[in-house]
Amino acid sequence: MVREITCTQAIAEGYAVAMRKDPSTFIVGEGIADRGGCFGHTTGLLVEFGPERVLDMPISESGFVGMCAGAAACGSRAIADIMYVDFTTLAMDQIINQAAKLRYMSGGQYEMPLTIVGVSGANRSGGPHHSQSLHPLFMNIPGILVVLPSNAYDLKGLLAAAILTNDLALVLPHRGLLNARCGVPEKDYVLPLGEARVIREGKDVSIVAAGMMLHHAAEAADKLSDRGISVELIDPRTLVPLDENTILKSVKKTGRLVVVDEGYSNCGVGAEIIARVQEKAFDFLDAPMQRIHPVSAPIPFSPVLEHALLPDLDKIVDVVMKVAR
Amino acid sequence: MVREITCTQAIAEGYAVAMRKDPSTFIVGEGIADRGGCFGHTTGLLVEFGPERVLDMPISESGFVGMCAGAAACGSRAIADIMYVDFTTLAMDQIINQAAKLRYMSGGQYEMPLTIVGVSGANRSGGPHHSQSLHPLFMNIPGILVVLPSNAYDLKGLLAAAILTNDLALVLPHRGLLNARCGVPEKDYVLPLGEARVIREGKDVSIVAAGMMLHHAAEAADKLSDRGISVELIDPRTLVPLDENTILKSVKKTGRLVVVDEGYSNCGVGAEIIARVQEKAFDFLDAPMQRIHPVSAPIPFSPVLEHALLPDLDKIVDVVMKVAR
Amino acid sequence: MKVTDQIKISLFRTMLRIRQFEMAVREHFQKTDIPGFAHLYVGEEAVATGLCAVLNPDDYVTSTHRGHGHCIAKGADLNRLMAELWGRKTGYCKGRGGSMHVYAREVNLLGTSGIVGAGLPLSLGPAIHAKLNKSGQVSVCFFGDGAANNGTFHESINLAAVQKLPVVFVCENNLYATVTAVHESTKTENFADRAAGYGIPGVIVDGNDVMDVLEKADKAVARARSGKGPTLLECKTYRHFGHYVGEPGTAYRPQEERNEWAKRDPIRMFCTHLVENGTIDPEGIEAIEHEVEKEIVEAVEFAGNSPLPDPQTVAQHVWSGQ
Amino acid sequence: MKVTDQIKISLFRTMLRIRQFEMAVREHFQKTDIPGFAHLYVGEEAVATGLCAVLNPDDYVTSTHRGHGHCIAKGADLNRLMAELWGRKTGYCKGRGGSMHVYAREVNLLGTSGIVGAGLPLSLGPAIHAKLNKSGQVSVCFFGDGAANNGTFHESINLAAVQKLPVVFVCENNLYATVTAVHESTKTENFADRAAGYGIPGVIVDGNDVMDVLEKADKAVARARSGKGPTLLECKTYRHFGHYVGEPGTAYRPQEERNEWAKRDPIRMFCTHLVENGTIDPEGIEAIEHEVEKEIVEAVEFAGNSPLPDPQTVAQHVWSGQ
Ligand SMILES: Cc1ncc(C[n+]2csc(CCOP(=O)(O)OP(=O)(O)O)c2C)c(N)n1
Ligand SMILES: Cc1ncc(C[n+]2csc(CCOP(=O)(O)OP(=O)(O)O)c2C)c(N)n1
Ligand SMILES: [Mg+2]
Ligand SMILES: [Mg+2]
Repeated sequence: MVREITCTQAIAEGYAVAMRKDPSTFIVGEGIADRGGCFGHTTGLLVEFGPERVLDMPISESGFVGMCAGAAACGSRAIADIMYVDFTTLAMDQIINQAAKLRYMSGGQYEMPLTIVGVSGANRSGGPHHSQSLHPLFMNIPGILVVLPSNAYDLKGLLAAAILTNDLALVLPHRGLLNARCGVPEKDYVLPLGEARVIREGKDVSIVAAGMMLHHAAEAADKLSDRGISVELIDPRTLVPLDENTILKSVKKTGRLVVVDEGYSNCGVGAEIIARVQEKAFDFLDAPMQRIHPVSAPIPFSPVLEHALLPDLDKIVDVVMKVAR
Repeated sequence: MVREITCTQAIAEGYAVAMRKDPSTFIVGEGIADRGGCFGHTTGLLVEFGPERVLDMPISESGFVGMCAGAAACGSRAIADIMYVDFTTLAMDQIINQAAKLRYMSGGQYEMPLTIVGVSGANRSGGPHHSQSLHPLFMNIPGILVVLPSNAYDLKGLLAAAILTNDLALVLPHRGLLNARCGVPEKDYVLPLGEARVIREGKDVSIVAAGMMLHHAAEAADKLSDRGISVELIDPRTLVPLDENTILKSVKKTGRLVVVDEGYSNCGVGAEIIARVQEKAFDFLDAPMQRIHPVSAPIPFSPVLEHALLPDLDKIVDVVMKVAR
Repeated sequence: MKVTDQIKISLFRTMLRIRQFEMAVREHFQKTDIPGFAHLYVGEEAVATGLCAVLNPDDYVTSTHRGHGHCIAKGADLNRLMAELWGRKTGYCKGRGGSMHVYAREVNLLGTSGIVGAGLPLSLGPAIHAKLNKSGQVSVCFFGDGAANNGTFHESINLAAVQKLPVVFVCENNLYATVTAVHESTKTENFADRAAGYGIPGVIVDGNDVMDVLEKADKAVARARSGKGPTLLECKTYRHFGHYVGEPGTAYRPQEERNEWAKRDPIRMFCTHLVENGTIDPEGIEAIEHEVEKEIVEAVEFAGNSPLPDPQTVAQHVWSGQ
Repeated sequence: MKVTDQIKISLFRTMLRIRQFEMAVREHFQKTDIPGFAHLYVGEEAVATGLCAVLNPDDYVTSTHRGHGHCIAKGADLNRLMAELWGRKTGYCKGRGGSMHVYAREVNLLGTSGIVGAGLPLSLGPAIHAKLNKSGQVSVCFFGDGAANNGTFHESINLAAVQKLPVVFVCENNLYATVTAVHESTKTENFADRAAGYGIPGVIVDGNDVMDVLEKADKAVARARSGKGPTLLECKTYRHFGHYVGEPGTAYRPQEERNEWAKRDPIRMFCTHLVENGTIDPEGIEAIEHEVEKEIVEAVEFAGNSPLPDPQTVAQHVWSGQ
């Protein structure tokens, strides 16, 4: 039987996989060394890899992300653990204008094996500054891999993969899934980036959902099945690169698509996937595609408001019912 | 006959309209006082409004944008002239996490009459750090008005309007249009935000394009008309709020849509407009909608590469021909 | 500012109010009445209290993630503050903000903040607003030792200095940023030393001595108000509990250090001072304790009995005029 | 480092190379052979030259928007550099970068930058890379007085100090950031004074005296190399021309000031010094001038005759393995 671990542990293991595989890999962040990270997600790294490769940082997001970008260009493999993705705003210039463009600007002279890891998503009243899903911003910028894992198994393998590529990558574990367990091999492994997984097969409606939203969609699929609607559920796992083929194949079968994503709607993931599908599978569509995103507002603190803002089981069921009709 | 002025002059006039109308308005930026701004776009403001309301800043984008946000909350009307939109990355936390959310986080206690103005777009080898069109990033965040004017007349009136609203606004004059002239009344005026303009009526294909792209699209429309394709061309003028009705009305007539935008494609303006149209005008569509964006790469320096990257007349003609078929 | 006995007693009352408020927050956070995060100000009460004592009601304050003390010292209503922490409709922000995003316009509090260091640029806003309006208002910006290593510190202080903005920058150096000791995140001895790099005064303050805070704050505020520009105050202090409720705060802080600072509890020290100097007698102290206790009980009741926000309103206040 | 006559002559040659390169850039920018922007280093040659003279070939440099001088002093190939400015395929970055985004891996130049201040965080990268590899390499970070007011300055220097990274921070204080005089953007007298706030040495350097630069750079580099951490050097200097080619640079800079600095031209001063000390005779100087001139003519020819990049390759180098 496979051992079960949490996403928190899977982060630590994913880091370790990459750091073992490539000794040039180092990790920096706030409180990640002897304290094991504010979620406990770097526990054990200091002991295994030593203080030279596991470094605590001052609250200087721009400084340490830039440092990592520079080191990555020089040939180190760098991990910037930025705690919450909300804090990437403070390092945005180093991410967007430097790290994401450096290989290109240099005409291919430098590589950029830098991975930024930030916990993402709303969960239990983190409030406006500790709950965001900012991946659409990074998806818009060429040169950034975006990984949104939905479970500990994928998280470990995709995180390791992201670190071991020579591209700038953003890996976004969901805060609400940190304690979620699943079977994860103890051994080191790496998963391919850019491969979606069909979570359940169906014939009436395709749903695409990553991260936490996948779990709501899976529940919705159960409920919809009771109502006689057969859902095909796809976890894209990485948003850049996006496994367009798996999505297209599914929509060509079902003729209907709903995208659920925790990022905002305007210029978001739903828009992107819908635009691609209508372009490439226009004649297969039987109904307007729908997207489900949070209400277009900052993420409020109060639990009732937070709940009202986010996509959930009921909203997904409602929309899919409408689409399936 | 109406006087003609450049977009550069229109910026200065738009600023002045608002500063006259509301004496609580002030403007800050680098070299914008006695030097009149690096494009000459603040010429005359210091003389008319004095050194208390027209202030030069150190190269501290986060500092002065945050200052403006704070002042706006207190009831001043603030303008942060950030020179190039590429530099907003350095103030991203103050824009996204503070200014855009402050009214909401405070439960409506504070207003946010802050306008950020940054020249946007590629033109004559500005290179990777002085050529970007970052509006899709800001469009994704709730609480930010996004204005992308295509001519001096609109620029003056929309800039004044943006400043005079109580919402955070981003106004993005295109660098390639700074010297473009058109008829602009000398008198103070304000245009409504959120109203698209139908530039030319047509019946075969709708094109939506803002800013510089509108001009390429207009040329394309001429050429297409020679080839017997009648284009309806729409300038949205503001991307947030988006005048969806004008676009829908047009597509319901033509059955075909092409969106041209200088921001990147992935999670971009094309995706957003296409997603909305397929949702609300599904049955009117005769062909897959298309979007035309720059090649997904940083904006290169060399003129030949820059040209290869950007949408232009020929690419638009090609795509529209395909769509119209 | 002449510090009368009455003022001293009111300082004591404010510190106690903060302390008891925080103890109630701790209790109700542990009971899960309060969602999200709660960063307590216990041990640091003298800083906010001494500082805000020299302010006018219309002066501005920007605060941090550890902000309840600043809110209370600035005069925020305990009921509405507590209700905000509970995520209730009656809270200052109608439950949208919570502990880390409290705004209270009625007392010119421009916000606690979930982003460390973000209050520094914001604090310049009230200052330039006051300068434009020649209102004589001052802006006080609280931030931690951790925030002092963020770029916002540098840009904001330099900008305030060059524009001679009426700001007082108050670094609350409690020796740790989460689990990271000050000497692990900077090689400077005192943050006050950085003031010279901006051409402004930097002053070291005993952050556990409310009278020292008040005295030095008074000078800094006067300087700001008279148009001479900002001052950087560094208040050395210590938090009694962990970084947030739920984090014990023991693993990375030596027992001895914690004991030393416990002995220097700002409230106990000031209480002793007041009694020894005959400013107030023990019965007077007890009376205040009871009064404050009542206020806190009332605040908890108010919060607990307040309605939740209407979920239908979730999109309200994104845009103006909503 | 013992400065032999040979070294002195090579310093002179490098400064002259930069000067003549820049004059050629100016000419060909005005002729529109060079697109985009061009920020000239004329007048500041002693800084890059003195600094890079004490570096090993494998030490790293990060530069600014005014970066041609740093590239040349670090040993970049004039042909490939010029070709990059012309946007040609043979340029260091195959024409993708241009003047403000030159990268030259073969001489460990980690880039000029279109974003002011962005090189500061980046410069920590080579330093930590060198530390991890115990390679003894040093990272030198050039930036302007304007950049020194950006948050990146603060975060980077503090971080380098606390991690004892082998970095030398070189503030090129040419008294202006575009049109803004130093005293309009900060109240500090000297940027070197800010070093104390990070617990590192801060040194004022005569940026127009290549020997002063070399001497102080030598100490700072040795300190970094030996693991003692960073130093902040402030080099006082002046640009002869406007902020960029096309901006006259006269309206905001008093004539008298410009005259004073013209008298202190770093190349002329050093030339006089060399000749007066008998290190070289006027004929020797002339010979070098001719040699350099030839190099520059060759670089211009190389650039002008180089092919343009293939537009088909525009998407190449966004992702690894392309
Ligand atoms: C920009 C940013 N980085 C990191 C965090 C996570 N964080 C929250 S509080 C804190 C420590 C702050 O330390 P300090 O400024 O000294 O304040 P204190 O908690 O000691 O009062 C950190 C790192 C954050 N909220 N924002
Ligand atoms: C972040 C950012 N803000 C503003 C600019 C516009 N800009 C380009 S150069 C410059 C002045 C830089 O001054 P300084 O650092 O002193 O360098 P110098 O030009 O004097 O060498 C400015 C403001 C920019 N490129 N990047
Ligand atoms: Mg602290
Ligand atoms: Mg300068």
